[in-house]
Amino acid sequence: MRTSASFEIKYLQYLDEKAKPANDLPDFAKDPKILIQLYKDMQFVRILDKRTVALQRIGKMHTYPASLGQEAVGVGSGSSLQEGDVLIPYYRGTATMIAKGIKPHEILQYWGGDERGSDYKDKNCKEDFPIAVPIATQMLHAAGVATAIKLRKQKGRAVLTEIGEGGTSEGEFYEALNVAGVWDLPLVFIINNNQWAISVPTELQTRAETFAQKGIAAGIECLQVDGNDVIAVKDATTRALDKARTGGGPTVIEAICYRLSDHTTADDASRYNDPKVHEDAWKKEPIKRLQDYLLASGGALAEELESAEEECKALVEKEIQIYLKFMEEDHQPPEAMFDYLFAELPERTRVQRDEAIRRGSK
Amino acid sequence: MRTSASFEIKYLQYLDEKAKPANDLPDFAKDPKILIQLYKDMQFVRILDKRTVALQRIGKMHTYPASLGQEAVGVGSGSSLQEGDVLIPYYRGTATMIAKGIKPHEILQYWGGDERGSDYKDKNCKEDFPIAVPIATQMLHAAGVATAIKLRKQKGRAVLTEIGEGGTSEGEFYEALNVAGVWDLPLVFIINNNQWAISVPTELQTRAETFAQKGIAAGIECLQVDGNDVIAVKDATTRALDKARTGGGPTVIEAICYRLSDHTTADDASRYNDPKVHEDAWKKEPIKRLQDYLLASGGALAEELESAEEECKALVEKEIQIYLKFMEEDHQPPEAMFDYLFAELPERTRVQRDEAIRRGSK
Amino acid sequence: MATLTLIEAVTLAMEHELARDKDVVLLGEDVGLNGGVFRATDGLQEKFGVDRVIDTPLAEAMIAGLSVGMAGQGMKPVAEMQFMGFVFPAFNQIATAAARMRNRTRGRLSMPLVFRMPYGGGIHAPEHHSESTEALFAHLPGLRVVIPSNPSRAYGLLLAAIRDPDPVIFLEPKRIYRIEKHEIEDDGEAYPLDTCFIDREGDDITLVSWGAMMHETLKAADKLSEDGISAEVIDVATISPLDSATILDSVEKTGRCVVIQEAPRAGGIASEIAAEIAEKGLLSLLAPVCRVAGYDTIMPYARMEGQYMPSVERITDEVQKVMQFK
Amino acid sequence: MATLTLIEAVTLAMEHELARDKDVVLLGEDVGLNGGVFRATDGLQEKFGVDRVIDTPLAEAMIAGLSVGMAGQGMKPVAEMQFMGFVFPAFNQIATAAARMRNRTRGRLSMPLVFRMPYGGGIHAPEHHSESTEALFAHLPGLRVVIPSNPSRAYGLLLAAIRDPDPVIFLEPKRIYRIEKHEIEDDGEAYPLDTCFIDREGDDITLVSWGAMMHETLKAADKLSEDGISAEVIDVATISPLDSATILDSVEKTGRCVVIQEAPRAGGIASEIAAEIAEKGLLSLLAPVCRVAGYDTIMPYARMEGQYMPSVERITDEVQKVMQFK
Ligand SMILES: Cc1ncc(C[n+]2csc(CCOP(=O)(O)OP(=O)(O)O)c2C)c(N)n1
Ligand SMILES: Cc1ncc(C[n+]2csc(CCOP(=O)(O)OP(=O)(O)O)c2C)c(N)n1
Ligand SMILES: [Mg+2]
Ligand SMILES: [Mg+2]
Repeated sequence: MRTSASFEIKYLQYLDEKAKPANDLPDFAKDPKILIQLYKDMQFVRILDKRTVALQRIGKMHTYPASLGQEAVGVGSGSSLQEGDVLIPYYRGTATMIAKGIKPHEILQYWGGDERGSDYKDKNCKEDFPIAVPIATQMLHAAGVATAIKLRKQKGRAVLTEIGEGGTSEGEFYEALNVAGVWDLPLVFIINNNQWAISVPTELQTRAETFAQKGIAAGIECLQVDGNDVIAVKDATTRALDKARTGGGPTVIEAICYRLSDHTTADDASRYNDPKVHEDAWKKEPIKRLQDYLLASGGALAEELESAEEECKALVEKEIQIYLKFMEEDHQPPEAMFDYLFAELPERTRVQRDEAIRRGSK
Repeated sequence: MRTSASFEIKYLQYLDEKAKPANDLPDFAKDPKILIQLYKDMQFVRILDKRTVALQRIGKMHTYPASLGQEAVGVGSGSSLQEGDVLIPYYRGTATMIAKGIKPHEILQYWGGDERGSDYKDKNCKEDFPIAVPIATQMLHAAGVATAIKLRKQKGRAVLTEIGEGGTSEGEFYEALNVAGVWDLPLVFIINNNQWAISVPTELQTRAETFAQKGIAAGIECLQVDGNDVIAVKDATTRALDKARTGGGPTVIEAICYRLSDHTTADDASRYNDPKVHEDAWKKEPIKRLQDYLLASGGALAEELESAEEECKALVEKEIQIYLKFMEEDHQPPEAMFDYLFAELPERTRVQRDEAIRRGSK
Repeated sequence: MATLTLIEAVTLAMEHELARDKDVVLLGEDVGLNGGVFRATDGLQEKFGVDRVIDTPLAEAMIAGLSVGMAGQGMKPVAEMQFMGFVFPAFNQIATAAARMRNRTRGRLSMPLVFRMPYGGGIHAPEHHSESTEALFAHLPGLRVVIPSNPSRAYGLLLAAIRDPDPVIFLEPKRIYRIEKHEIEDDGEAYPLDTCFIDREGDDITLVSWGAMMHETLKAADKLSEDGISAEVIDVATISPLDSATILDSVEKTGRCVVIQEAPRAGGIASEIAAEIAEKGLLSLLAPVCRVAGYDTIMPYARMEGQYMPSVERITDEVQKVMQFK
Repeated sequence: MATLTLIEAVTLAMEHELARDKDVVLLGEDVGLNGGVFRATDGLQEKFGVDRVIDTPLAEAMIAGLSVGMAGQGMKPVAEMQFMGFVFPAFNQIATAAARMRNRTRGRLSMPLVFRMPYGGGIHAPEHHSESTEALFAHLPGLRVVIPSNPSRAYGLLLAAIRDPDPVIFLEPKRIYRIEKHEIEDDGEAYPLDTCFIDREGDDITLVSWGAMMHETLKAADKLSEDGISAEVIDVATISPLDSATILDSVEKTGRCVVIQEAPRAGGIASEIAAEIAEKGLLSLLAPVCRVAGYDTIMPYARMEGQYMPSVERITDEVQKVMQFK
């Protein structure tokens, strides 16, 4: 039998599990300032998550999906975005969204149950899509945005979208990969492989040895990165985005990490996970990894990192306060239910709008 | 970067384009009787198709999809099925269906617009699914049937399903592959790559170098075969089915052929295809290929093949006559619209049934 | 005899059928070890094993399509869609395959399957987790669409759904999963899938509802009785095929009808019921048939959902209007 | 001025908008060189190039999801679903994304897109090619659902649909694609998307329909006038959001109404219209509001479809019954 095609999946890691450089670091990572910024961005999300979960426990937040353990995936990819790029996030995209410029309090408003959280105010985020809850639908939106960019021959723009490894079982995921391939779209797909889809482990999700190889089905470049190594994630994403911006087409990046939190605040992971595995995963987590490297390499002093953490806490607190004030003081009027359905209010909805206002003002 | 996985797609061919053996033939192909039977089965379908298209032209058949040029894919795969296997066909599965035991006149009844064509009477076909028109839905039915077989630990049974290469762009196709992989289902997927999805050529369908490699996304074995070489198709399918029947899991087989007919009788391929390519494809077509080999190898004499063809014509004619008689004389009563909707007729439908009967009998 | 919530009754019915009939299997996302995100399948995998209670990959079309294939082999899959808002990827399989297989094969293959899914608002769930789109299923011929409104009915109707030889969409109003308990004997007694339940007899007006809204409706009936209005209350339960006869009989008696639904008003089941009355019960009517329904807009997120959903007050206001109609 | 069939009018409207607005693009299966399986896009790729008239891979969810993404960038995709029977894979994208984006982002992103699809029976097409499931879309808030019943309306309504800043489901009754011709001036005049058309004035009864059934309805009105019954005939055209006012006004005048639809009866648009009348027009009614509809069963294959679809005779029979009602 002759061979008609052959493929390889590469795995990219810069800092190994002991935070030792496993490869020559990419240029950006030789600049401690950049690494410290990445460290801060990760800390910020971790602290924000912790605060938000606490808010949920006291009834000031609804169901919320934390990113604990997955900060490098979001920060590494999101920080690679440039002006003009478009982000099509998924529900666990907090870190990526913040890196893009979406305000943390907007994300909180969304999870707090207010539509206005998706009306992103940052001028850089006007074209970003709101969080996609129906899994994998966002993949196709990303392909559509990338199609518009390609059809309009806009140079230097790319699209980034994310999905969980469980989401790769949905048909729409593959449909998006396929069209991105055949139309050579300026698009980067990040698969956040945090090992779990709620309670379902990867072994029950697919027989594929890697999630990256799903890209082979579409004939597009695909690779794995260590998702606990923010340098690897940022390097791979930066290169993929550059490729996309310069007409080189799409890339699939599987970032391997571990979900250290419950799936959401509505979940109890102790029902299904193995505490031993969980404990092991803590040893590989991304913030400690970068911290160890920064300290060992002399890129930062312990005090610097501590004060960076304090700084993050203060910043988080500011966002939390904006959110809490908003929730307390700023309510949508009843007519908000109707006023964004269509550009022009249809007659039948006008009547209902009047009723809602009447009832609301009672 | 280390390599985390690597893959190859093999291509299987026994008779090359000049009908010369490109490989040692598999055992079954050393028996001229078997080859002559395959020849006959292919001729049967080609003649049946021709007659059916002619019936459509004179108003005795509705839209019909011929298999011209694709007879080896259907016959090679269908003839590998054994008692106990289940077939989940697609709309261009005529050859496979007939090989399975579904009566040609039943297939004609279906396309002639009568539901009873899917009430297969052969005892071997009682579990086979009707033709799936909504593309790719059948892939998941096949996975479901295979799941039942696996859950019930039924040994020696396998499922065969088919899809066009265009259909591989539908999400449900990948979902089926993925679950077949992770549950190790006794299931063989045939991708009939006839180069066209109506007017859309493969270059506009996917960037993947092969359709077979779509199986890599699911971590399942996949290969390409020459779909104009009935020996290759039968050999690959037989082995895949055997593997499935003995607990070895699923396989994806891409059979490369060419659609020599219009998409259906409602299509006009001259609007979009290149006559030159079409002409070239005729040189590789499967019936001539086997015929040349049989004659060159001394497996059959020209007269034998001619009389085999005559025999087929007579058999086809018999089926056509059954069909025509059925269409003339055998009509479903109005209540047939209602009587198979539920096991028990709901009240609202009973009233409507009465009305339909009253109107039908006027 | 156990005292059970609606969701516990759902679990009990599945457990009963898993034990009784080896062809019954449960499948869905997180239904195994995790017992489902609402715990409907809690403990069942442990009891019946991974071959009877199956965690699937994350793909709803796949869950539905697999169920169709399994049903084609005579198995009786009871598949969970995690939330009704995520059933749309499966719509193709439900509409083109599950609902049609018996008819397409003239009875050769049947589809004894159930698609269960939690639905409806009121629990401050995230976006897409609170919709009520039962009408979409009810318009597809070949499906039964069943909605329990209390624990006993959840048990009896789910048993019936699993045993029914045809596809059943079983919608679970998640807001009332744990709102009340019933004494339920696990006697395997199924309820009929073709008759409405008359939950309260009355003379002045017929209130028709189903699912979680039955609770608002019954509360409204209480309030109305304080004002001397005697409401007959009907729980439709099986919204398709609809048992119009019971509703028409009641309206013949009362002469007035208000239909209450959580779903958007336009094209909902309430419209179908009103249309049936307008066609077959016109002469009984003393007043317009009115609908109290969700507004024709997207279900708001948690903060505003309370303003969207029909309240007891909206029901009683409407009834008062109807009663005063001349 | 050209004399055009309905499908030619569809082509002309798309051509007009492609020429007028560079953000308009067509996409779908076989819409390019092949011009679509019904030739709706015939010649347009040649005229406007492969970047404006785009052959997609075979995947409806993808076509819809791409359109959502493109619309998010301000493009105006006009996507073809080859047949309405194949729209179900796209249902998820239509319901959860297209219909909601403006609302979800409080107006930041809008969805100026159109999903066109041929629908309905009567052309002896294969299985799944003949259904009428317009009611499924009409129940989803955030969509406009538009159905032309003749060439002029196809032109005027499709122009409006493409220009509308919100998602429009544009359903083309394929049975009447080539049944009649109209003189159409390519003047770019769009029709309103919020008003029914009164096609014939009358005093005795209001007949309401849309799409291909308008032809049966108008024929029925002719027959009825021979019997001295003067029917007012309304083409709903935009079935969602529904213009109830025009229908209610007419019923106020005539006192009687029959609604005619090809789709299965239960939960169809006819039910919504009847419900509106039962709620807001009761006092005008001299007789029950009746529905002539497809039966509540699966659309039969070609041989029997004629027995399924509402005929002129079924309409006139029903009208006679309504007229004789006392
Ligand atoms: C279409 C759809 N089906 C089901 C769900 C419910 N659900 C939310 S998250 C989740 C698991 C997702 O796992 P994965 O894709 O790995 O992402 P992770 O949450 O691990 O980041 C499920 C089943 C959904 N949101 N959308
Ligand atoms: C879900 C769905 N979408 C669209 C169609 C219409 N359609 C019928 S055949 C066809 C092309 C299929 O091409 P391919 O899968 O390559 O199979 P082939 O016809 O070439 O055998 C299309 C688009 C359909 N039947 N089902
Ligand atoms: Mg995950
Ligand atoms: Mg093909």
